[in-house]
Amino acid sequence: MFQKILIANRGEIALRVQRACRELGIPSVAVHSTADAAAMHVRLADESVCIGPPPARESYLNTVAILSAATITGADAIHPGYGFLSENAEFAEMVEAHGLTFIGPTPAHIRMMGDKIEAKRVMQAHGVPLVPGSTEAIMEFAKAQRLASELGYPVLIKAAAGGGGRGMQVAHDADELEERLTLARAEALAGFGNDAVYLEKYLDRPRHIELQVLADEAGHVVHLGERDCSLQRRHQKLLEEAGSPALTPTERDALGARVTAALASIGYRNAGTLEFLYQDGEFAFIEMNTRLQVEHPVSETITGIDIVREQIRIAAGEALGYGQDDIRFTGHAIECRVNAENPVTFAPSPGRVAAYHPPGGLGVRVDSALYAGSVVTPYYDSLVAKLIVHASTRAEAISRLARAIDEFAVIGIETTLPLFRRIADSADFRAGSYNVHWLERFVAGTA
Amino acid sequence: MFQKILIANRGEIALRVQRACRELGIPSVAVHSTADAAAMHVRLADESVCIGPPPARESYLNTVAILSAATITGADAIHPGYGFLSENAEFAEMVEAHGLTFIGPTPAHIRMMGDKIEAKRVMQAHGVPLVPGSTEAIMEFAKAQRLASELGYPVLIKAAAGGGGRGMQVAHDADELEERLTLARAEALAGFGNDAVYLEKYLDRPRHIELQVLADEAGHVVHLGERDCSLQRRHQKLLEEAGSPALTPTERDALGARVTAALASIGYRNAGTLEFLYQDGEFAFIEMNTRLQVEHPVSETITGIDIVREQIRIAAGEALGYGQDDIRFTGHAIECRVNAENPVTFAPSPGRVAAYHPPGGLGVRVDSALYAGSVVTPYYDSLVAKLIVHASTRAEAISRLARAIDEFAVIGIETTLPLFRRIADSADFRAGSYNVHWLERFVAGTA
Amino acid sequence: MSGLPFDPEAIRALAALLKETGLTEIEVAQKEGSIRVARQPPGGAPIVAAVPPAAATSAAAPPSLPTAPEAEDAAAHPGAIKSPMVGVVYLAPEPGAAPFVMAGQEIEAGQTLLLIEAMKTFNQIKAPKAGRLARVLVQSGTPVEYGEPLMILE
Amino acid sequence: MSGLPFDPEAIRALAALLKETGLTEIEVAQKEGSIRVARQPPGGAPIVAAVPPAAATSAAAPPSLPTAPEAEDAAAHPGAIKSPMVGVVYLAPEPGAAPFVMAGQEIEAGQTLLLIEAMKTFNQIKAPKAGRLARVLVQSGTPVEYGEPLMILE
Repeated sequence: MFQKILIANRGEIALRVQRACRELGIPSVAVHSTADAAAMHVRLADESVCIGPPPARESYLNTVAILSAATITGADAIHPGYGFLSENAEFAEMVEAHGLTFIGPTPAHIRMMGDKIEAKRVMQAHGVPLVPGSTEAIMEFAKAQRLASELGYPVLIKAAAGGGGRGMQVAHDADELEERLTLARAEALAGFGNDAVYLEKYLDRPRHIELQVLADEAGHVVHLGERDCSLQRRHQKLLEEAGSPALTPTERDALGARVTAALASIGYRNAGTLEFLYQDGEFAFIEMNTRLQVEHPVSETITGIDIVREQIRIAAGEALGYGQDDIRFTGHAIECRVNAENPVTFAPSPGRVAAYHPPGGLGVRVDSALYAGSVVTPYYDSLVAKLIVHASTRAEAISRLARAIDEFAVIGIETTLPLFRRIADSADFRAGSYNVHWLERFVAGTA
Repeated sequence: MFQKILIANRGEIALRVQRACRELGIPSVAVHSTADAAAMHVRLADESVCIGPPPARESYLNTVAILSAATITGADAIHPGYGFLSENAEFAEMVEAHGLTFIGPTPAHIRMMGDKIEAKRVMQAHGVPLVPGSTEAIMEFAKAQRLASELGYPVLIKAAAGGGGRGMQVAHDADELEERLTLARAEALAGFGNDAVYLEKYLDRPRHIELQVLADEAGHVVHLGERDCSLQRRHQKLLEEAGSPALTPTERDALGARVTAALASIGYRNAGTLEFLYQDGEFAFIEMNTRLQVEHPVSETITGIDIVREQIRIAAGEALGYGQDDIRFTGHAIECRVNAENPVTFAPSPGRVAAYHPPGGLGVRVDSALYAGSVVTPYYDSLVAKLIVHASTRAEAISRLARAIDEFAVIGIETTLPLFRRIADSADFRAGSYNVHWLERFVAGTA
Repeated sequence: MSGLPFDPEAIRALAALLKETGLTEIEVAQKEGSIRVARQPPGGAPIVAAVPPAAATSAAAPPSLPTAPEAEDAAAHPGAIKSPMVGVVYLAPEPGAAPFVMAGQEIEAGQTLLLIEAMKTFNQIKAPKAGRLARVLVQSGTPVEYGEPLMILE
Repeated sequence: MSGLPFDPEAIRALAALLKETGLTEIEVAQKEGSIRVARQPPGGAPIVAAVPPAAATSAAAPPSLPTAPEAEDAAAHPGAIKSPMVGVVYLAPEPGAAPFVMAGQEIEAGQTLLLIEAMKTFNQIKAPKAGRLARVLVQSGTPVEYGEPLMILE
């Protein structure tokens, strides 16, 4: 097992990893920018190193500073959290080149799945269903035109180096195609330094369903069930649940079997998530995230498996020690991403937290780096807390969510808690009848 | 289902019941003394009624005020929580006489189990093993002498109307017996208005193990497994865990089968707990509590069953809807009773809570009515928070407990958190090797 | 009215009450919002800001039996007759009858002021001293809490 | 209207009320939001609401790379040379050699003060201005954080 783990992240996820380290008895090192000197992940740290000024580029994305911090503190492993350097294959390589362990997949797998076209090819080759579309980069308009008319409009143009919904364009008909293609390539070049794009059939009312997997170095792969992450605004997930109200256990098991077999074939290791669109009873793979995800707690909640602990154990060479049949799904879990934003306009609301009182009681988990007196700076992501509830049934989980939100006091900054309170009361949400477009309409008052 | 529930209690348990009501969609009424006007259970209440001045006798034990409050607010059921009026058969009768529902067992069952001698007789008649001793009141010294020499010294003298460890005397040899007997009867008369006492063999190193049961009105009885509550100081429980580190699943199942059969025979309904001493592989029934217990969350945690919700459902005439085979025990849970006391001297520490920050993250539950700025008054029980952790194994639960205590900030009053931190680190506790005397020795530095 | 999003008079009144009662903090919460005023004792300890958790959740239901600002004022009045029990107030001995007492009236010590019904029992509330009945704060047939001001006897 | 996300007039009015009434704190909460104004009493202690959670847990391990009070003072010094990166400090060009500079010495702008090794690269840290080297705060071979004061140049 590791002697000391450096956590190359901030906010709630740095605290999440720190907790797992502490429970494993492994000292951990917090790194932080000058803006985060009084942040919770630093306050509660065993050790901390200031790695740079507020801009992430000069601190949390500063690979040299992070590796230096690991060296001077004697850390032998680095956990990247999510975001920042978590899906950066070069960073993972640098970590390994320095004789440290990167707590995550191999650089090769990060790279493979980072290229969204390559990821689709690999998954297709291993029997995972895809959204109909190109399995190679589309560089010429003529080719795009031919493929789009085969697929039928509307079509989606996506950046090969993109992911998470960034840099996407929809062409509703042939007339729009050239303009949208040009725009998408320009955005892809600006955003990812690579103008390769590809085409997919645009599904009009899909759900976003993803599958959490864990794989050890010996090739044992299990899945922890699905998460329904269809509640999105501008392609950003806001609320996730496990299981999906749209899926049967049989569908989950069938998808799980296919996915775990595919990952075993390619020798994947550590945690990962395969994202699918689901419509008309069909799954279509869209991308794989080779890291811990924000919404991992809902899977932990229904399976009782501590995913971060497992990531660390796997990276240290330990075996999973259980098979798919040992994993039981109990009850229903819902996570809300509480952002420091106005709940109506979504304008960021940085500031000083005058008072903070999280909800408690049965079936309530809060992952947050807030405390009374803490400051939400304007430099980073607006996620300030995750509220996760668990209950025997989905209806009870929603009731619990509503009462927990009513107890949750964050004074001094605006948060999206009131939006989640409204969602918990909405008939569509209670019925589980929503797709990836629902939340935009709900927010606009047209759902 | 009920239209409105009055919660005849205060502190964390009033909040606990309020949460269950809210999640069931039932409005609830908080009652409070003038000392608790700003208490959390009042602040978060749908409705609140001030029922009297600070002394519990004039407020939380004031049956007329509580029934008046129920009448003027239109409540149709009363949940008594624990302590106060929760095991008062006369109160339960008054509630029913007013056409309201008492959320708990029948007055007859409360009365039956309130007489500790009668409780033992009933349990013995239904095949539940007892501690060797008298099954009737001992009023004459000669009879006591005869029985004590049969049982062998030391013997325990207990008040028939007592319970929870109050009013007990140990006679170590024949010379002490008369003095102890006289003392016990005087204490019993002063404490409970009844000088009936009985004798039991004194076990030298028992564990305190209790079984949580639920029974519906149709006579379905299930148990939610055992709790090990051996960590006690002056007969007051401080830390409870489920399951017991000393019990095998087979032992649990066997005891559970015997107990649920006995309760089905006597027609018991609602929640209840049977307390046993366990030594040398043998269980010995000592008493039954006909109410919700402080430590109920550990059973909720390992079974996923919301005991307070079940109490309300059962009182409303609903069926359990599941059998013993549907109840699964998952992982291990530990609860610490955080008291507002000096962690070394146990001197009470009332005062104003300047800052409050409960721990969060995976597997951590906090039930507390504290908030930043709240005042712990000297009038009531010193319990201010319950910290409950859950993990796959007992070792992981202890690690989680330690890290959660390290995160738990209660500034302005002293609490017993540092004691629990020391317990979590102790070799005996980690090994699970303790009995009811261990904590006293640990506190004294001789464990 | 000032057009300000709060009532300056209310704050002045609360400030006067603070001074009068020697309190260091008063918080009044109602459906429309809450006001909190605090005054640090000269040379005293720092005031730590306590923000009620419920304040964050406008979704939370308002407490019933709300204490109106008027009642808050009255409760602090030295001549306030406060309810010694939870129950229902009756100002007259029976429906339709004349009330025991009326505002403006001179009252003798021991005179019955009203009845409070608790558990089918009618309890006479008597004047603790002689004086003029300045105000009647409750209506016949309405519920009262323990400590709630009923009348002002000056 | 000001377009600000609050009403400056309201705050001014509350501030005036604070002064007028001698209060130290007023908080007004409404559906639309809340305003809290506070004024420190003359000679009083600061009003601080936030207590760091870590303060409660004496059991928590102390952070390594501790910032000593001395270093805190030094960081605030206008002549502090702060580390531009995480790494290991070397005061001399090689083991056993004389240090680049010593306390008390007059320094020229651009003169090399020390080296910081980060990822096997040695980075020269140069004097930003001329002056007298008042203090050397770090020892050769020890790690430094970003922003940590290294030397004081007066």
